[in-house]
Amino acid sequence: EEPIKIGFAIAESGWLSNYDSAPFKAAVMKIEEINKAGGLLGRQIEYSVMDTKTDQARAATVGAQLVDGGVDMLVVSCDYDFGAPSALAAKQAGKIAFSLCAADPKMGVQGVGPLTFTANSAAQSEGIAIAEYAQKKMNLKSVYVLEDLTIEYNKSACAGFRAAWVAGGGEETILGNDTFKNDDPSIASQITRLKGLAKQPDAVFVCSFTPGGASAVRQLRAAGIDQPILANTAMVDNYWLNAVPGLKDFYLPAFMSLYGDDPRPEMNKFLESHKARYGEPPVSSYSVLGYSLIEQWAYAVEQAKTTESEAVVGVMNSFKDQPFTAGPTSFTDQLHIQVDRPWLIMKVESGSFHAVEVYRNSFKPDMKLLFRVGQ
Amino acid sequence: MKSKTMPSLAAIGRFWFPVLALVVPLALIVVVTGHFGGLSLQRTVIEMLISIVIVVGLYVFVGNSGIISFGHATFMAIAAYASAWQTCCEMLKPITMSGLPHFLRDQSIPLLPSAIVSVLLAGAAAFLTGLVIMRLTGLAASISTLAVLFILNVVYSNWDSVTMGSASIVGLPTYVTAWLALGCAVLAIVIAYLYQISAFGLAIRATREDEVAAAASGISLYWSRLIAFTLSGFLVGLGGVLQAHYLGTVSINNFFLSFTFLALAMLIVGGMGSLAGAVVGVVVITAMVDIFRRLEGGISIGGQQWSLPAGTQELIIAGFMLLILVFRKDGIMAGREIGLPQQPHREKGLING
Amino acid sequence: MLEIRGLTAGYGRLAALKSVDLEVRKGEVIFVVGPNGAGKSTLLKSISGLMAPTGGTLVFNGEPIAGQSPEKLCRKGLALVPEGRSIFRTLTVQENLLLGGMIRKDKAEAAADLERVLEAFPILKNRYRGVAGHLSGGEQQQLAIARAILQRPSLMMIDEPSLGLAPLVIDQVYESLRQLNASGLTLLVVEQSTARILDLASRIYVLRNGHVALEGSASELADGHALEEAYFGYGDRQTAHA
Amino acid sequence: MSRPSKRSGSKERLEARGVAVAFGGIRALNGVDLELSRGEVLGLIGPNGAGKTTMVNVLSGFQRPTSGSIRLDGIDVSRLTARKIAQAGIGRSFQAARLFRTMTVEQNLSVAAIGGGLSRREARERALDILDWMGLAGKADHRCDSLSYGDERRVGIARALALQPSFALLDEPASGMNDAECEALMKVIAELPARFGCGVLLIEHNMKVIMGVCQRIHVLDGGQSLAEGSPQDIRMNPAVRRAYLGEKAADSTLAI
Amino acid sequence: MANIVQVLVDAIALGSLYALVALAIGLVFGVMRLVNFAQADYITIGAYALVVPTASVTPPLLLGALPAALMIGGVLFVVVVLALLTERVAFRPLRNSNPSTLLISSFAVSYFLQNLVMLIHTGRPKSVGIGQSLANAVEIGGVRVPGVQLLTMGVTAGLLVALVLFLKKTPLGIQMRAAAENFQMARLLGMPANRVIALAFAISGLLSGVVSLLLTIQTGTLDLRMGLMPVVYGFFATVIGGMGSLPGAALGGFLVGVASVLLQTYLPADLRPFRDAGVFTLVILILLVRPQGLIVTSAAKERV
Ligand SMILES: Nc1ncnc2c1ncn2[C@@H]1O[C@H](COP(=O)(O)OP(=O)(O)OP(=O)(O)O)[C@@H](O)[C@H]1O
Ligand SMILES: Nc1ncnc2c1ncn2[C@@H]1O[C@H](COP(=O)(O)OP(=O)(O)OP(=O)(O)O)[C@@H](O)[C@H]1O
Ligand SMILES: [Mg+2]
Ligand SMILES: [Mg+2]
Repeated sequence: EEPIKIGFAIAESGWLSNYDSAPFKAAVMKIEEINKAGGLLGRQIEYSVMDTKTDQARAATVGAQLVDGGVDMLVVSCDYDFGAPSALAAKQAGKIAFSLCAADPKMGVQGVGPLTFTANSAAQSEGIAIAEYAQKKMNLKSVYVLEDLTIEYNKSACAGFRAAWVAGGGEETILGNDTFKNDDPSIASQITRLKGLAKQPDAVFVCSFTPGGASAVRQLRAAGIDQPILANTAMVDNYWLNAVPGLKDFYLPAFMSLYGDDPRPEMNKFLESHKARYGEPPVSSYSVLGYSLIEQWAYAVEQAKTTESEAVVGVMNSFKDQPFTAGPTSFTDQLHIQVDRPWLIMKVESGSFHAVEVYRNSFKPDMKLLFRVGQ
Repeated sequence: MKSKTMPSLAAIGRFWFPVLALVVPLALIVVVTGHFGGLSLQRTVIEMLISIVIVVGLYVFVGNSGIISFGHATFMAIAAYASAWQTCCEMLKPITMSGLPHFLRDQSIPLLPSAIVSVLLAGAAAFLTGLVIMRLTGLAASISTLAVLFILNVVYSNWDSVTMGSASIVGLPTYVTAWLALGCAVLAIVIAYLYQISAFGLAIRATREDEVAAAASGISLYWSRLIAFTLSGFLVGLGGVLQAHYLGTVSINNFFLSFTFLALAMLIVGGMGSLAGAVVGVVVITAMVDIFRRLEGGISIGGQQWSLPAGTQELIIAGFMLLILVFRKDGIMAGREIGLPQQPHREKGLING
Repeated sequence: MLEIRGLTAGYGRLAALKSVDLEVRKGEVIFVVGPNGAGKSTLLKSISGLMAPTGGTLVFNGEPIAGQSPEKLCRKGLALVPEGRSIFRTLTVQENLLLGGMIRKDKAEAAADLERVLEAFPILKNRYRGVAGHLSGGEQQQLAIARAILQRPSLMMIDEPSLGLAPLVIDQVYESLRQLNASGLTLLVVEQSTARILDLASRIYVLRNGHVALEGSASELADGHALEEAYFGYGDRQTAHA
Repeated sequence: MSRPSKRSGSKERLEARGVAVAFGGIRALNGVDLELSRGEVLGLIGPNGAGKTTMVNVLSGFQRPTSGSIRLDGIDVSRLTARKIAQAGIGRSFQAARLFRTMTVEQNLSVAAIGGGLSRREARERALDILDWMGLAGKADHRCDSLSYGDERRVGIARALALQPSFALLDEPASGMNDAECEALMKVIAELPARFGCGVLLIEHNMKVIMGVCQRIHVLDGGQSLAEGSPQDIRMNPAVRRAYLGEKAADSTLAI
Repeated sequence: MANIVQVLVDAIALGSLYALVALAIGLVFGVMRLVNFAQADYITIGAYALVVPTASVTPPLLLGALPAALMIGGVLFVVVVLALLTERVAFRPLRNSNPSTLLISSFAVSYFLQNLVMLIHTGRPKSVGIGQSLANAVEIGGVRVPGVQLLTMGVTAGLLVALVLFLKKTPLGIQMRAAAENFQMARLLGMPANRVIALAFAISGLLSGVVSLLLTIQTGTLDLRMGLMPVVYGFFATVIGGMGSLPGAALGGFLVGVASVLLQTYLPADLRPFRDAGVFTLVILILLVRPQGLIVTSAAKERV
């Protein structure tokens, strides 16, 4: 029988390749597991990969080529900007496009179209989760928000954070907002403003990503700002911790722990399989999203008993806290991204991230917040 | 006996030859790849033709004035966004671009008028920018265009309610075919050619060679540059619209430094002193990139799968550009147009001069 | 001291020198004249190392020098004042002159030379700390010659020393050249006009179309039409136009 | 033949009144008066650094005078930009030719003709006209970077004429030319007033050329006027002989 | 009050960093009419030399593991060698080309180096914990000054004075300016002109190496594009300061740095995202008022 075909239009070179490669490897691992277990609908899964070179025009071309080659589903880049052109090509051919880890709700019904999904949660949900956690579990009363304007992801995370924080503690407990750019060599003036506040905040929320985020944390600590620092998921994993030797009191929401202390057994199982398959743990905790992506699609195909897009999308849209490795997963015909999947809160101590506990946000972002209307 | 119209036909031929020498091969490429090429090759050809529109547009100013402009991506972005506002995603627009005026937010505008309006907008933006910065000369002018590029980038990246910030606007109608792209490339080439042989073109080329002597010849640096800047603003605006409706997405990050550098590199590798150089530069670089990308993707030689490591294509292209610059300082075409063989008196010049 | 045999040189496909033979003996003043485009400047450029000759031999003080770099040749005692005032326009007059004596070891002598040169070209003294690029055309030419004198070469080559100079200054420059020659300097000078050169020249070469059309001592060429004939070469020009 | 200019009426007189130019402490010009009428060739000579080129720069708008004024038919033009002055009818050549190197000879001239107000087609006609007259017709389509030095200088002059100037200011046009070429150049300059109806200001260090074509000669020294008069007067003027000519040159030109 | 002083200190510190980059750019521009965008990659590669070249995201330290003096020497050495190498391979053959060709060739070099680093190190940002003690702030009279910033100010001032003196007063400096202006003539005067110009590149490499270290100490991170923005700002700085004038370049650097900090500090919150637009508008305004830049050397004014 004909094999099922999955195409990967992802970056194998260029800066985005670092974000695509880990979830891609995990996705391959899942495909192999399925094949070993007898395949999907009794058919083996074949996959092919083409390099978008971190270039939008290339992404569109590669997407079109893969679709042209007859894939049943197209996996696209981790990033909305670079995944969307490929996803558009899939849309035109009536195929499902599934992004490895775009955190933008526009990678879905309202943006690319009803056949497009992403395996990640919305960036807003990260901000919401850590804001709620800080207020409810860490008992922090006031906060200062430092927003990196370089990419939309951070703006969304910050928007989520603010909305949840205000809902839980009131407008006035956000003692101030400031902005910076990821490639600013110095945030001295932002620090001066923070230090000049009449009342120092209980915590600082930094929505950013590396390297600028790491640099900001280093400069905050160097300036003697010792309050807890809250951050969004992009700052997860140990690789940047050298930048701030002795960092502690740093918290963020994560997908999973790569360090064996995840309270959820399915995560540790994933970790072990990855080590077995590749001889090393994943380089990034985003990895699990790729694994889960295949898992979700395959499950839907199994339910629909066909790879035909309409049917599969129908099944996926009916997911309601469907348990997958990455966590309970829900889609609707309006929303193809997670907004309240539980997060693993992690903190940094003695040079490494450590799992604290799993936390699920109760504040759910509405459409306005997800698309940041009138922010 | 030749008929009376023959000489004038020959004259017309001679007049248009530099254009035909560029356009005919391009048309051939489109026909051949349309019939025999794969999807990837066909798309590469479209991308090449769009690049020709852009680089020829850039050439109209940079080549003729000798002033490097880093700012032209600005006018592409203005046109591309304008087109997106008019034609894109009726469902998403009211949500994510809530700051748009009503007549844009709640409806779409037909493709042709929207394209024309967008191109006009780019030209107008170039005119207004030029009004201010064409007072400057040389490096100061270049650097100001770079400043303009940054300013637009900052504004569009943060004007969230209208541009969706730095996120891509996705879902523009993708109507750009090879033939449409070819048509636009031909249009750009013809406009650039007519401009460069016009009195305006001559005047601005004089300022490129020697500003002092041009002033002594009664030429206005400011106006001749402003005209070129505006015209090239229109042309790159056209390129921006094409690009937007080829990709179906618009993103401000695509109109920034790396794009600017690539476009300039194409122009200079081909030779910024001539229209032929602009076109040849695009064709050569596009071809090189495509070839090495294929090698990277892997080819089989005698049943043996063989490929370059990912990322080497960029290294090779950079090295190739350097080689061309080192061995042909003025670019591949070295400032010359493709013309019919000149009258024989060139020989005499050598003996005598 | 300088022997040139069958020298050829060119620009791309254009042969500017087609087998030139020329000899300069120690203490001589050799003039090279010829119409525009004859190859005079090319000859000097080839000797000084600015251009690599395509053929022939160049022997300076018994040593073959073809293809050596200009900086090496300079250190061997060759100096060139190129066509069109190659002064450093953004440097001051003082710095320009200083660079002339740059590689000299005899610093005291060099200082004395500087004094003398400033005496001979008083205009340079007036503008000593001014930017050289602001000098008038003739002043720049004087600066270029003065700088070459400060190099203390053993063979000095000058391309059109009188270019842009006032008549009186031409006299002065020629007087300086005469004195330098008297003090042992050998000179190879390219000139456009034959009017002034006869009384200073030891020998004269007429270059035309890249080859030596005539060679002779000043006295041999002082009268008669040979010089004029070889120089203007009207016939040649006309065939070139045909 | 020179066709009527598109400019409204040609100018009759160009005057400098009390022109002074100082560069920091250096007084390049110091109260110089100069008059040039259409139809005459005026020589401007003087030692190196006397201020001749500076004077041309002032007249052509490249140098603002520190004091004094430039009048064109009585109207003060000393505040105008170089381009406006060019369009008002003052053309100039440069001590270094400053051609538009990658353009053809014809295009070089056409640029100036366009600057003078002609259309592209008219400009080309005018350019070819002038080239023809100067014996450069065969070079019309040569790129300027392939010209010999002498031709470069001639094209420089031709370009100044293509502007259709009422006054042409020529800075050392004969430098670097040999005797035969100087003769040819003299013919060209001598014919300019009759042919183009312009006045010519000629700077030269070649006395043969100056004495041969000028009706009047103005001598500058150290930024000040030293003398003015007919070639004969100037040649015999002891001050001029002392400051500029030297006995040798003065006498050798006697022979002409 | 302390706040205003603090803001000024922040401003000057950032200004010094840009000034330092501008010095390197201005020097090479003065010598070759080359606006060297590859300077960005000199800075980047200097910083990456601190760690072992591998694809690992947490590479062990290489030069960063050495004692301070050796580490500094090592980084400077690497960048100087790199600068010399690019000069030899890419820029020397292009000498006397027009500035736009040179500019593009520097893009090509930059593109090459950036992709080379990406191939070796991957594009993922890395981190190094060197100089943590320097990064910490010291309080001086209520004003907080991180050690690196103090260092940056000192180093910039020192290097500026040293460079200006070198170019104006020493024979080698005069030779460098001469070779910069007229290469052939310089050789005719016996100058080893190639070596003299290479020296200018070496100095620019040295300055870039210093920037690598200061930046790394300040941010603790390594990234492919870490040199880009400083060089872009440096480029702006050189032009508004007056091309060809080193004090001008430094002044320009200070201005853009100071403007950036002041705008960040005093703009209302909803305009703050547009901070950089303000800085670049300022650049254009300065140029409109002074097209030649703030400091125009008399040598730069060309006479007709
Ligand atoms: N850089 C160059 N590129 C191409 N051709 C050149 C170059 N320089 C000179 N030529 C050509 O080489 C020939 C000899 O030129 P050269 O400059 O040696 O003549 P010359 O005798 O010095 O003339 P002049 O009296 O005008 O200075 C001429 O035909 C000239 O056009
Ligand atoms: N921009 C300037 N800055 C300083 N000094 C200047 C400037 N321009 C001219 N000079 C000085 O003014 C004086 C007059 O210069 P000018 O060029 O007018 O002389 P000239 O009469 O043309 O001489 P030549 O016959 O040598 O060409 C010279 O001494 C020159 O050094
Ligand atoms: Mg010569
Ligand atoms: Mg002069």
